[in-house]
Amino acid sequence: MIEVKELKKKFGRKQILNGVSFTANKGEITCLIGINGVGKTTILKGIMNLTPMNSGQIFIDGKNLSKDTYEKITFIPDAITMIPTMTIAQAMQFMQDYYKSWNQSRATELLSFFRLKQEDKISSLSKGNTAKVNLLLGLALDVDYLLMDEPFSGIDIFSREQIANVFTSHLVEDRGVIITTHEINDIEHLIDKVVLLDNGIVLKEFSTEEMREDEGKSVVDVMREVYQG
Amino acid sequence: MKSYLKLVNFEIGRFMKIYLVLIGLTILSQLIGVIILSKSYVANANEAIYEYLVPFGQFIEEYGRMSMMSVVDSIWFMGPIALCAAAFLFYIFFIWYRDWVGKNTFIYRLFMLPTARLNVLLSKATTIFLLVLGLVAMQLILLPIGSMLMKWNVPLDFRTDMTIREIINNSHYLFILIPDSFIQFLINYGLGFMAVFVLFTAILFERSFRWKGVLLGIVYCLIASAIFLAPLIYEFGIQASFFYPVELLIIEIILGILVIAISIWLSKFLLNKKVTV
Amino acid sequence: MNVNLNKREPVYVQVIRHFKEQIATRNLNPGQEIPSRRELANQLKINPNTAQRAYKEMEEQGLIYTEGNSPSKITKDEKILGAVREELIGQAIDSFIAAIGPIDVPLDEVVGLIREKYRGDKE
Amino acid sequence: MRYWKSITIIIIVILTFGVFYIQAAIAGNYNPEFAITTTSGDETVLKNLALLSNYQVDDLIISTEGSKYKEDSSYIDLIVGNYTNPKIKQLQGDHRSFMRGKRDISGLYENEGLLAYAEVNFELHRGEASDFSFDIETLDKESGKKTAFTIDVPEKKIFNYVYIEDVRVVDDVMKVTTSNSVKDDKYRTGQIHIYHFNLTDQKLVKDEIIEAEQEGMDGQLDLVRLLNDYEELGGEKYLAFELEYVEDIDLADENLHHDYYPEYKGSELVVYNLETNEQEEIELPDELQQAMKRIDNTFGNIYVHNSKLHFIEMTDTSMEIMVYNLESGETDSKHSIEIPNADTVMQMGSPIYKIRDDKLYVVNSVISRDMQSSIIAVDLATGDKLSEGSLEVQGKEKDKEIYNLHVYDLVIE
Repeated sequence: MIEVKELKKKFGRKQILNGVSFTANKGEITCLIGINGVGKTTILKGIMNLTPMNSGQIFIDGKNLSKDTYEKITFIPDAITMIPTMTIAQAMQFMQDYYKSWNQSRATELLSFFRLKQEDKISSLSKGNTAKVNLLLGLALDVDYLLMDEPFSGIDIFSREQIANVFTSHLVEDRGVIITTHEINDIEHLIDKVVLLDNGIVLKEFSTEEMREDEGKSVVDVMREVYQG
Repeated sequence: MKSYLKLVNFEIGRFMKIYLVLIGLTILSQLIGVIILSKSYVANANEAIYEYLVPFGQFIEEYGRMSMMSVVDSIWFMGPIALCAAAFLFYIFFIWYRDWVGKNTFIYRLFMLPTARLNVLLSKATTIFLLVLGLVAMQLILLPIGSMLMKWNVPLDFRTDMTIREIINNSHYLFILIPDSFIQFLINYGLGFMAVFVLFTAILFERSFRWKGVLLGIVYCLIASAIFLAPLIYEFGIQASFFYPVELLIIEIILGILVIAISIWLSKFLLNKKVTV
Repeated sequence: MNVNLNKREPVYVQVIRHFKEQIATRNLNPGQEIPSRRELANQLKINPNTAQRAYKEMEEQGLIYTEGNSPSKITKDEKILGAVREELIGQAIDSFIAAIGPIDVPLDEVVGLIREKYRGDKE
Repeated sequence: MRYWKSITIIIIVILTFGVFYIQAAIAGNYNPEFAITTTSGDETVLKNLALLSNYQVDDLIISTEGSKYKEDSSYIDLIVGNYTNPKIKQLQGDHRSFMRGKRDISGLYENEGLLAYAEVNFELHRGEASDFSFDIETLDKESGKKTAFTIDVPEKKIFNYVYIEDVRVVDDVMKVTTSNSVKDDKYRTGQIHIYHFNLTDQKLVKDEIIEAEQEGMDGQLDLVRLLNDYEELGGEKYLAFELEYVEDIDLADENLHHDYYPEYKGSELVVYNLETNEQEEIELPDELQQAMKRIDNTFGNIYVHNSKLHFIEMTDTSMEIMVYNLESGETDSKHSIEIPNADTVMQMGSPIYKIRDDKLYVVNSVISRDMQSSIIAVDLATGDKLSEGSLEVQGKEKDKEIYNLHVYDLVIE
């Protein structure tokens, strides 16, 4: 379980996060929703210790983040984190060099799943394919938790479909996933849990199925209520 | 440790292309320089002796004998060395900032590696250190080759042959790069290493606090210099002449190690607690 | 398998309904193997957890059964199958009546129309 | 092998530097080895001679035994100045704590029981020195007892600088000779003071100025110079001062070019008796007066040794030595020593003289390979050339071309 407690973060004078708390369970897909600039990415970076928080705590399975945690949790940012001049094969080699949790057979599977050629240079790939390589590098790690920042933004429709397929596959199964999005439609049926953010705080945190069952509301209904009501 | 070594290898690989270009330029410029300077000296001698009938002795008196010194002091030789020095000075900054630039921010990857972040810093420092030593080593290899080329081009009576060490010891800048004694070598490169660590710390200040960090970085550089130079300033500035040279040397070595240690400690703190990707 | 899921009803409920329809229409035969929950999730683009829940629910209702490690199958229990059929027929008629009710048509006319339409459809 | 690039670089670095520095260690210094060889005369005389010299960038000490290069000269040495007077070095070794920060040999005095040091302290403000004071320290060599006190320089406001020339201690009185520059003094370059400090009371008891009794010469006093050997820390009874006069010019004359250098007219000698505290102008015999004039224009020197003044003069063919006895006021002896290559000596740079135990040693400050007799020892009593020596290049560098060797000091053990 990832527990985020009372995160606060200021950029200059702007209070981006003002006491954000939520939890994300293993085996569930948790979705952070909010308009752009609301601090979704900052939360993910905070969990990964890629940007310092002003205050608050983050526990991953009850423990603070350490260098070994990076074998248990990975972050897939919205842009690829590899050197553009590398080929896909070199990028995979790099991952294998440093991560014990790198699963090469899964990487190979993903490669064919996404129909990527490993001798291609990252810089020569289309936007959609670059996003797929980015996803591949994260998904091929045998980690318990996956953080994905806007995996669907700015990508063509076919790539979106392929990426969406990933969420219903064994590639994500049993892991805890946190994704951020500002646009819920495509993935509404994929997610277990929603965390609605605005003005640096969590407005509502709920399970999608429970919401449908108990109140008969879709995620968009709740969003409409929360943001406009 | 394993990750550190892999990272060093990785960083070296990343700089390889520019590095090979630098090496190639140096080799070309220095060897071409030897040939051109030798040929022009011989041409000059021929003209003087055969056309203007200047006696050999008088010619030597006026122009001197050709030696590696005139090559070493020429732009052909110094140029590429200056270029390499500038390149590495630039690279001290570039080795960090290129990981932050653009949309493809490789620093995410580096900081999410399951290894201490300090290893990233140490590997970058080691890379710079190793590559600088590599260039200097190449210079050491190039000198005898240059000497040989000069011997082929200039007749015995017109040249002064020098050993590699003589050439180095007579040239101010080569003498800094390749000092005479091994202890001096350690001191020179220790100083260089210290400077790299201080600059790295300043860069990390900037990466952590941005504009405020620039100021902090500059202040840190000043403090580090002040710590290191304090005894020397006291000694020569205030004309106190309090310490004996040996004592001063020991104090400076201790202070140098201290500055390196503080820099590494601060860098570690910044990398783990303050840096923003 | 193509299903239009609506967003306000719990997904697992919609999945179960979908299965019942398939059973009632004999698209799924008694004893036929059904997709694994992962396959189902993938086919319907739903969360595997939801598929899991739907299957669990269906197993409890006796719609499907699992023997050991082999894939789940549609029940052969005629009683349950019959009940599913009846439930669906009942639901369809309920909604039909709910729709036709306000128009206030005499029953005979309705039955006549149904017979006519129904036969025309069958031919 | 994905690591071949890194491994290649590491191997090249280690091999290249390894070979370079191991070769350096095995071959020792690549510089030529020198040795003093006696070319004629008594071989034993030059045995206790050591030349502190410099070849290219390296310092070395040359004796009859051979040469020894100074190893491991570090940055600090280079910054501090790698030359420390051997006498100071010896004192630093013996009295490490007392000698801390004392590098100026002119401020030192030593006899069997006492080591004393005087220093002028000042504040430097915008390049101008002010607030001069004496720091005086003594060390009782037997008991190790140290004393220290500070006294303001009298009339300190009128000086531009106060520089210590010599320190002597006689009967618990320290006599500090200084050259001071007076702020408003347009015509004279300075004054020579002798300050007397009572070491027991730690008080300044007297402030004397060295001056000629009458302005005997035509012209202006240009400079007062202490003739005593600055390296000689004690023992002499007399301090000898040379007062140099130049052509009398009107400095206010606007037509005068600022580069104009007035003509040297002549010198006077003033001798200060450290025991009686009397200063006396010496009337030199004509011959010596003339010699003095010549010496000022050519290479030569005047030395105070054993209460005698030694006038040493280099000519084209010989070295002329004239000895004047301060006690008797008469010329003791005159010697002329033939030096076949005196002209070379002249060309190559000023010679270094040292007088020790009635022997005069002369060494050229710049020595080239062709030089035959660059070292000469003369018996001052008889005027005989005791021995003549030269430097020989030794070892495997024997036939190689060598650069000029610079001698900066001469030590006699």
